[in-house]
Amino acid sequence: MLYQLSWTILFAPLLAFAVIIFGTRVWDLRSRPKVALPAAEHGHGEHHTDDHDTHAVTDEHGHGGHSEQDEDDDPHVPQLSAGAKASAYAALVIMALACIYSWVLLFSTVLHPADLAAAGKEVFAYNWLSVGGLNYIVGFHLDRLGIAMMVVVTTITFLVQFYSQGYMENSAGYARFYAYLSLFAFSMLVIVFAENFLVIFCGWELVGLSSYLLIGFWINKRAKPEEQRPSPASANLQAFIMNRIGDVGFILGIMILFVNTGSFDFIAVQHGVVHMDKTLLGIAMILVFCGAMGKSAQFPLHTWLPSAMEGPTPVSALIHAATMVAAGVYMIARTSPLFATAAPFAWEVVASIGAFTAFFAATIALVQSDFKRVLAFSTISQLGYMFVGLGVAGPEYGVGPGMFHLFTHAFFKALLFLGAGSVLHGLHHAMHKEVQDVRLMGGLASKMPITAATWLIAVLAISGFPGFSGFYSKEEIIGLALEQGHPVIYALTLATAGLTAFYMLRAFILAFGGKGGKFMGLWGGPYRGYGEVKESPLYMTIPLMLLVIPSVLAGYWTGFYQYVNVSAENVANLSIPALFQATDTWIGVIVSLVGLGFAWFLYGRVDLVKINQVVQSNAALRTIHRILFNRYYVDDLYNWIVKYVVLGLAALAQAFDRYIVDGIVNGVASGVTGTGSGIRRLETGRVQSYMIGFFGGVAVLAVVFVVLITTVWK
Amino acid sequence: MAIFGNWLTWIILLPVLGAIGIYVVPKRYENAARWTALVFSAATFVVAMGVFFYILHARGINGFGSLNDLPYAINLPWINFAAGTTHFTVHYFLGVDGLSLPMVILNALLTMLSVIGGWKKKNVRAYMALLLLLEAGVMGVFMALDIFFFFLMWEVELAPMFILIGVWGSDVVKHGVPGRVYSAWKFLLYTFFGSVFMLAGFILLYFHAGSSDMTVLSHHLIGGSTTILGVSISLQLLTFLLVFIAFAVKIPMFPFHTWLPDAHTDAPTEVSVLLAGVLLKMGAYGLIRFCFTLFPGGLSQFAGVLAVLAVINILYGAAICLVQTDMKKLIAYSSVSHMGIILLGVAAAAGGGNGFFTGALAGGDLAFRQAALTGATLQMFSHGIITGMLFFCVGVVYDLAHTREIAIFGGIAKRMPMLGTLFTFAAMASLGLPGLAGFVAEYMVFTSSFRVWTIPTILAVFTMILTAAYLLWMIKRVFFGTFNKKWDWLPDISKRELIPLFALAGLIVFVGIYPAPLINVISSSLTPIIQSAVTFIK
Amino acid sequence: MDLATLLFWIFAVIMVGAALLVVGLRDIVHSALALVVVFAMAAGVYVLLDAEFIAIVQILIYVGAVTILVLFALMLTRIEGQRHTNPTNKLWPVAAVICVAIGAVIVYAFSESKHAVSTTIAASDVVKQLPNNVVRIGQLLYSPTNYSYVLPFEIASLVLLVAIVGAIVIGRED
Amino acid sequence: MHLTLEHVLVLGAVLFCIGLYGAITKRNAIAVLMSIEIMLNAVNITMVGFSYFDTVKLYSQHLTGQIFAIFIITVAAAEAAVALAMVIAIYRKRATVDVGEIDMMKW
Repeated sequence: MLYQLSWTILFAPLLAFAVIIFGTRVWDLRSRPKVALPAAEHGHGEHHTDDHDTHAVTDEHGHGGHSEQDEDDDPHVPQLSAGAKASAYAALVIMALACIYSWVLLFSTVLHPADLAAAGKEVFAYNWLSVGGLNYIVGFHLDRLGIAMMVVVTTITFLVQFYSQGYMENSAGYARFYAYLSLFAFSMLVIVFAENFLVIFCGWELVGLSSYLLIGFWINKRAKPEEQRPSPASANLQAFIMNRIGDVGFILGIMILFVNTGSFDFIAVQHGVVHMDKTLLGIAMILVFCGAMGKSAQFPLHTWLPSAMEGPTPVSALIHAATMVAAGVYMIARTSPLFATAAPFAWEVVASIGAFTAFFAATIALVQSDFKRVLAFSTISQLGYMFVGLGVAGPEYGVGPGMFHLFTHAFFKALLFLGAGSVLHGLHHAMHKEVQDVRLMGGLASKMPITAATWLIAVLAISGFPGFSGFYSKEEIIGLALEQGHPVIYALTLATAGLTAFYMLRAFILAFGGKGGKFMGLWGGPYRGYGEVKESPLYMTIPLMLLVIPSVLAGYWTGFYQYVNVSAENVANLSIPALFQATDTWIGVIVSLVGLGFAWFLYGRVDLVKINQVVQSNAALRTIHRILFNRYYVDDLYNWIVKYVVLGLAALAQAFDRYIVDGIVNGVASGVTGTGSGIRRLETGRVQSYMIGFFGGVAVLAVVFVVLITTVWK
Repeated sequence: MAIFGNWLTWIILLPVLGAIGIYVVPKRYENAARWTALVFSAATFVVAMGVFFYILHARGINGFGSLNDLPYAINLPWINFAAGTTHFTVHYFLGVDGLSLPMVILNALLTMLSVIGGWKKKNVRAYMALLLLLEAGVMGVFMALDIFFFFLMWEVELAPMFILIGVWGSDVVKHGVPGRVYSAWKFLLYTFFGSVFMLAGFILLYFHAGSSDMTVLSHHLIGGSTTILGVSISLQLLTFLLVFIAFAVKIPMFPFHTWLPDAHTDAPTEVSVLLAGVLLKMGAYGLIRFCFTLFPGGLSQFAGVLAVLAVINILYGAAICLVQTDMKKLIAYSSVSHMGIILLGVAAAAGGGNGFFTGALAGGDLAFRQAALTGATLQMFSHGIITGMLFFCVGVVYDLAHTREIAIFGGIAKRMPMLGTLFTFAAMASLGLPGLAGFVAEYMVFTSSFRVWTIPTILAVFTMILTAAYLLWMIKRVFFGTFNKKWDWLPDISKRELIPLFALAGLIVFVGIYPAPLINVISSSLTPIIQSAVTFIK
Repeated sequence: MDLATLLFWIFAVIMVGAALLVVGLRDIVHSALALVVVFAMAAGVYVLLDAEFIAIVQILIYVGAVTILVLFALMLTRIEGQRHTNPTNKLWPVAAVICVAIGAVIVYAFSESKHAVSTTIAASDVVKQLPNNVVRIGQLLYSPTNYSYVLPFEIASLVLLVAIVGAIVIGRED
Repeated sequence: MHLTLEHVLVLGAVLFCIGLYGAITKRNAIAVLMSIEIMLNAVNITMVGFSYFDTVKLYSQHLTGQIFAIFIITVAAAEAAVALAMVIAIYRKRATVDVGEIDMMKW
């Protein structure tokens, strides 16, 4: 019963979405004063999706110092209406209940593993449609993998929603924001609960939608070319289309599986593929992996994630760090039996792309000056780790290592993003403009101690500092890569570990510390911006503090491996003692420590300006810096391709259509009219020329007739 | 009179009566004309729904029958004369089944919504009357089951459409004449061009099969071959090609598609809605109803080419959308792209396939063919409602701003949040977002045609990217991004205009989330068709 | 060669010559006078062919009325200072070819082809049943009961009436 | 050598061709009319010839050819009257009787 009713978790956020969109949001909008313009009439009844509201109808001028542009960028209301607040509460209460329920499920399955069969349990299903012998079923099921993911999703969603009360204060789209967040939670849970490829694909697209809506939350915000920041409206477009590119691969993979097995159901497909050609299955799985590459921003489909940082920061924390981007990993874990059946190159592709992306993104993160973008690349890099974990684990370790890193990463990365949000929020209040450049920060630790402390813990966790959660999950993956005989991948992941430690501490020191701060520049120091920065309100710091707990402790739950179906004897190899005994673990730790130490040494002791001068004066460093800073010019390449190749082809097709296809049509038409007006000239109006025609015709016919009579018809 | 005792007659007759009724009310009562139109179109809708529920009640959701087992029909002799030994008979034969009834309901619904949408048109009496006449003609097309009666209705529909585009269309000069005139003529002549071939095909069919009655024809498929100019061609293929040209023009299939963007850009909003919503479906409907049922052999021979043309339609249409500067033209080309999916579904259902996947499965190939054809039929319905909604949205923008040029807008969601929402919703539905109607059909067609036509389907799937790109890019440039101060005065959508949008949005969501009822209705009628077709091909 | 044939040849040669003059002369009045000769010769041929009534009518209508009408028209449409009142246009070579072709084909049609009407019955073989056929023509035209052409005749008279009225209307000075 | 049908027919054909030539080539409208009269006469001669040489003697009682000729003469008279009236009317309007300049039938 406990498990059977778990579909309520799935539909709870949908309920919240509906309540907000049809209820409290309408209330919110109706209670707003109507000024100047004939305000937007929001009809009653059903609008079935998102709702881009009118922000600026209500007044902005209460906020002194807000320019017109600011109003467009982030429209505010003087104070939140009751309807807006009710929206937040509705979302929060529902999400809290869902969160508690999912924790209950987690504990009960941990304590009584026998209650829920390993294969899981169908909790809700209906026949979407069936034609001939083919059934397209919308089915949701619950298993331990799902529960683990569900806990992550509901917990972080709840914390983010709680946090947003502070971050989104006075935002004109407050209610809309909560509606989107709820919609996202629902979509994400669809993926989690999915029982077959059809449903997971639906969830896949729906999270794409929520991501699209949330990235573009500030609908009129401008692009900032000087900071290489696109407008949200471009960023969400890019995100959606990049994901779609991956989805094409995904759906092609699904189609190969479907036509060979006649089903979408994971279990049925699993049984069906046994007879399938292994190479074809491998290709199918790589295509499925394409979907994961899009969603999890793996090279070469990674460029959307840094752009997606244009969304509100809580959104970045929830969607573009902790949950949605990890959906790719979850999906690969979900389909891992199919990968295991396929030819081995399928796993190798996954691991290689993961490893390459991890390293690739880490190098870019080294030099980024945008606070959130550093985190974005670190997310890409960590997701690469997860794929490595899945790819190298092999059948004996299964999805455990990859999923475990997903689990721990979700908490500390959410913490990092929420902390970053706290910083940005503080700076926005201090400088009355949006600041994300670390060069305008510095020494914030003394001004925002809670944020700084929690952030530091998260940095240590992501760097793999022994004792923090990231250490356990990440070193396990690095170790496995070596153990399973992938030296190149091992080398890449190991190097990445060092880079990660370096750039994360660099970001920390640039924001919170600096030359002259305590502990050799780690804590406090000169502030390079202006205005009075204050610690964020409790709404925002409480989630930070709460997230510290799993960021540290999550790593100690090594029962996770067994929980997500790794056989018992192999779990022994993955236990904490085994980890501490392995040599490669300590190699990894040393690399991380070197990275941390180097960053501390460099940025804690040397002025930022000076570092910059050194880099700029050295030709080699300068070139490397420029390449890295421009993210290997991949974005420019894509822009170029879109602008000249895609649009060029489109323009070519258009020209073909207009001048050839339509040209033929119009040509035929003007040919007919032209012939007509040409023939018209034969009409001289003179009787005698007609007579010539007539009698000439008669003569010709007569002659022909005579010839025929004398020859043919004789 | 038996003819008036059948509701199907009234489905055609009510709009005609409405059109007459509009002229009966004195000219100065414009509102009365509007209400008359609304009442009669609503009555038509009610009757259509009544027929639906009658069949549902009598025979259940899976009992929507087929040609041999029509759930509701009327068949009366109409024209009957003998010239020498040749008998020429035409029947007044109307009937609905699971294939045509959704189209009938769609037509009734969209006409009703168009009447609401066109409430403020100038010269409103004539406009409403013509809309109703158009409805009557299209109804006839969807219900006629006698090939000559069908042909008659096919032509009847042209006249009101021609006038609607030609009189209320846009005045932008094209090729030296006002666009509305150019487009109306292009539409008319292009359709006539196709009709000529269709008539030839029907006559050929009639003299080979000896009947114009669909139920008889579907039992006695023509066979054999004939020689034209020394080339021997199977009769099935010949008649198929002749009849298909008319449908290809209407669908519209590359390279016969260029009338569509012109007609759409120059037609008034409601006419665009009906054009995309139901008139294009006439072609697709005819393809399944006539070509698939009567010439499975010909269609099967042609299926490979059809699959290729479908892919061209899908990708080429989508690519052109990327560089459109006019919102309506963009949506028009997106129709070309989406109608390609129907062609792909039909090609998959009839084709021999390229035989990459031959493994025996539960249901086998037949199930995939059936899914493809059902998906194609569903696409007719869902494309109708989605594109209808998109056109309504563009119409609202156009009525306020008097332009559809994408480039001169920017960020207007700030002033038109409700419209922005609904437009985004419609775009999402159009690009195949799960949970909305567009996805169901697309997913069905792609997943099942993959088994039959693998390579074309792989190519066609890339439309997912292009569709998302052009629609969302358009939305972005119009509604999001930097706000263009020029549009500060724009009011949001009015309540009246919301009615059609909400109605369609509700339908889109319902079909997207729970398509099973509609699918059951459709597939109960398609199953016999495809079974007999497959038997014939083998 | 009997007398009838001789006369026929005389008539025919004069007639063809006159006709050539009609189309060939430069002065239109001379042409009109040549036309009189053509009409007169035609009347002679009719007599030879036992069509006395036609011959009389020919004289009366053509030589008497039409020619006068033509001459009046010429007089009314005289253009001063024009030497060639009956000019020929540039089409004449084409016209000549066409005329020769048509003529040749006609001649060929009734002389050579087996599809042609073939008769070699001489005039002397014709059995005359009536001294002349005026009575018979009268019967054919007027007899209301018998096999006759009374209806076409009435229509023809109507045509004449209309023509007269039409000519007056058209030719009237406004 | 007796008078045969061929004689008459050849005469008719030659006259007809001469008339036709005149009708096509003459620029004076009245000359064209005169040529047409020649053509009509040619036809009349042919008709009367047929009537005379009718092989089935019974039908010679009917004199169909001659009746034809009478009707042709009637219509020709009417035609001449109307045509000449038209020529005069045109002359009055345009001061010309040149057929080449009369092109009112043009588009």
